[in-house]
Amino acid sequence: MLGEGIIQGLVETARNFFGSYVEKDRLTTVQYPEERLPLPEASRVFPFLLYDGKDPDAGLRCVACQICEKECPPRCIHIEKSKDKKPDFVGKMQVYPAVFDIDVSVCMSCQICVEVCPFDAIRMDKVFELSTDNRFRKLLYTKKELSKPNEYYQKIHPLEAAETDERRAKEAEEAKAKAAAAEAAAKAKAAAAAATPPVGEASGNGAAAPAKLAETKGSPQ
Amino acid sequence: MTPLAGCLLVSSLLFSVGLAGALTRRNAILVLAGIELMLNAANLNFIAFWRFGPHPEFLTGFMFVIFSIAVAAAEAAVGLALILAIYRHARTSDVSEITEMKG
Amino acid sequence: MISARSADQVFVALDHWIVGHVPAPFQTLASIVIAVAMIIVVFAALFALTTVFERKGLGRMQNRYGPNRVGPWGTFQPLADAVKSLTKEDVVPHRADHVVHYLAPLVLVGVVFLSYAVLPVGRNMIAVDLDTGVLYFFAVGAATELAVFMAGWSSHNKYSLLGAMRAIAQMISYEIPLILSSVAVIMIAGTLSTVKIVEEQARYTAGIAHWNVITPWGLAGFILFMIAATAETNRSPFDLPEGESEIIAGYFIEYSGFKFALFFLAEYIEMFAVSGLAITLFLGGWSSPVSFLAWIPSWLWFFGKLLAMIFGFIWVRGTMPRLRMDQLMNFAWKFMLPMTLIVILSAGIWRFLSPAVVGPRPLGGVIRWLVCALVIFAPYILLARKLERGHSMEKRTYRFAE
Amino acid sequence: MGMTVSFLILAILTLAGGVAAMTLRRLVHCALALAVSFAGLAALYVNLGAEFAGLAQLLVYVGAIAILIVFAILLTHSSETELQKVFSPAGIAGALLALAVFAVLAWAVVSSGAAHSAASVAAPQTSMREIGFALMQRYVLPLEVIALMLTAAMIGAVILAVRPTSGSEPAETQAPRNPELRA
Repeated sequence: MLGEGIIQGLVETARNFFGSYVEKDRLTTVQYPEERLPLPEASRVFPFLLYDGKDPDAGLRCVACQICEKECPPRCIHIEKSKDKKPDFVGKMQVYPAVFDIDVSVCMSCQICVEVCPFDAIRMDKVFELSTDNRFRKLLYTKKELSKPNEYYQKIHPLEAAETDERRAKEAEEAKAKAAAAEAAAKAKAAAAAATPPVGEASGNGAAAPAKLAETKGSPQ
Repeated sequence: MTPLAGCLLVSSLLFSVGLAGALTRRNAILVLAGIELMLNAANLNFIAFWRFGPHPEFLTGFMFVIFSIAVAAAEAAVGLALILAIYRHARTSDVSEITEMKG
Repeated sequence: MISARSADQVFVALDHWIVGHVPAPFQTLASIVIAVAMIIVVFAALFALTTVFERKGLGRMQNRYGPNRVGPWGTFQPLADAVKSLTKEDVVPHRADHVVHYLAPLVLVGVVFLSYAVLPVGRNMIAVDLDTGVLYFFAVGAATELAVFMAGWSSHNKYSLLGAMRAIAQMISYEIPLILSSVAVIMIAGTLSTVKIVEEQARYTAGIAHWNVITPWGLAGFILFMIAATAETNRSPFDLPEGESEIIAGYFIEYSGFKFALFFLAEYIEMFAVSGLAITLFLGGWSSPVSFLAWIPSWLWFFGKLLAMIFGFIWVRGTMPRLRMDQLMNFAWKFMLPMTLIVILSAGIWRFLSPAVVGPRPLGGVIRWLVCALVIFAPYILLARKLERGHSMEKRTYRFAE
Repeated sequence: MGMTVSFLILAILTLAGGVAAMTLRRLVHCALALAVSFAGLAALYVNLGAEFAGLAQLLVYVGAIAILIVFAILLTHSSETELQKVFSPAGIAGALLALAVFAVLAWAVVSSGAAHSAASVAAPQTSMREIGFALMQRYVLPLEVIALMLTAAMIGAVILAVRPTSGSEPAETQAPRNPELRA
């Protein structure tokens, strides 16, 4: 009959209206600044720089290789290399960024910098409340603001961080082993150099080169 | 001047304004508006005569105005419908351009 | 009952007291000024309250909270809105007709406030007791259409002109059922005076008031009146003059800041006015429904009923989608108009089926009620079947809804 | 004695509206001024004690006729065309003629005794009840005739104004004259 559907609709809205005062389920809104939904593990916004240990300057993983600066599609990263060097996590001497700026108003959170970084130095953050009243100063993030400890990374992306840490630990071990081996080799070499005369070395090299050439020719390619 | 004379003067002035408009304006709608103004001036006369006349209790002038308003509504509706029909026909509502029935 | 009586008349007494302190030549002026000021202050405050309650109510109907940030539970939201609309830049289109553009909101608000003059908001609480009260209400309301046209035309924007044309067509179409459904009440009451219509309904038989809404023609007339009133005030589901998705905002697109707020105000004030008239005509005005509750002050009854009506408007807005233009017009001319005429017929039958014709009170009253109800209900069924022919819809299932 | 201030104000408003309606260039302004004039007249009726007539005037003229005129202006696209100059020779001739008519009317009003003899009558007390009885008893025949005429006028207006649907006969006859109309 005419008007029946209208009454059904009115009943439904009335149920919603009065139900909203008794049933919590009828109000699905999350009151954002006070209540927050937990962010999913995979959520990622804006990059940050990782450092190991306590000191952001000493432990910074970035070696100012500038790959991310070149790869960044909107060109929001600005890096200036340092003049001096400091040891990295394996003890190798590396340059470090004297200036590392990211303009977060330009950054589009594409994550390419993270993918190209060979040093696990830059990672995606989970912050998104970056709005500010000063668009010139406060949206340009400097090295100081960008540097965050590895513990923070472990907190926001635990699975990824564990994987990275494991790999890095292995690398460090390998590097150490290599260093030890190199040291041992160097020592052995030094001992050998002390034993054999230098002429024999030169002739040995000359004999090895033709043999290597023949090897490549013989391969099935 | 008595109130009746005042009313009549206002009404005659309004009538003249309506007449001038109906005679001089070339848009058919405004001609109709002028005629409406003249009709209204007449209505004001009726009200004035009813109000200041000898027998207001008979409501004669009053009733005349009521009926006149009804007639004016009908007149406006038909008149504007005519103007619309003519406009659709001749693509103009200028009375001096609608000359097809001129002898 | 002395205290109840004085509580009822407290504002009247206050008015008399203030006017008594004014020098004699200015007493009429003072009483006018007080009445006008009271109407403007009270109903503008009600407007402020309604805006926040409407948004909260709609929110609750749509499973969300609504505004709850400004003040406790968001109740200071109107203040924030007022500050916002007052401090906004007043943009006027370059090619707009500036004078008309400026005048339109003023005319609209002025005209809408004028109609409150004949609404009795309580016993002895009316600005002007006109002998032709109901006619005055409709006559003054007729000028709103012109104001809407002024706004739409002067903006020099095709959407605002379209919106204005829609609004005028809608208002004219629904004015007819609006007036015709109140004709039934006027016929039975035998007067156009709003005060007398209320007094007529404030009589009690066996403790129950003679409200028009408890008669079959009154109930049908009330429903038809409210439908027409919803359309007349351009409220959802008849809000297509301002359909956001089709013509952006209708006739007030080109208004901003304070002028836009005036349009908003006028819309709500008009809604209150029409609700007030519906209360006066059908819901017994300031009278209580049962005689043992008559000690509650009359103005509280009126405003309580007004709030209930406002809730009804919000409820309907939260429920129904917008109509299409052809549906709107068909509904007005093919359903509302015949039904209002039938309501008038039924009211006439009610008038002549007096106890002398149908017999003494209890049984005679029931017979009278049933006969009049049948006169309305049978045509309604026929009309409904005719309108629904060819429009029967199967029950729809939505693939992605569950 | 004489005219009250409110009467004067309303008369000036009405006349100003009328003059503006007849002289303004843009047609929509004319229609709005006309509405002002009508409203002023309604107020004049109320001022003269004819409350019901005044409200009926407001309802019919401002609420219906002014709107009709506005619609007609928009539907005939007259609001966009610039009109003739007001002070054209024909305009001056018409104005002079109207002035002459006014002179005659004013002379008749001022010189007639009737306008002065009926000095001040107390405002007649007309209640809506009396008006209703008069309409239903003494004037019932005119009322019925008016009802019939309004119905006839409504049907006539609809028939005149309705756009002929393509395919029906009027459209066929009109088609050669203005083909763009059917588009």
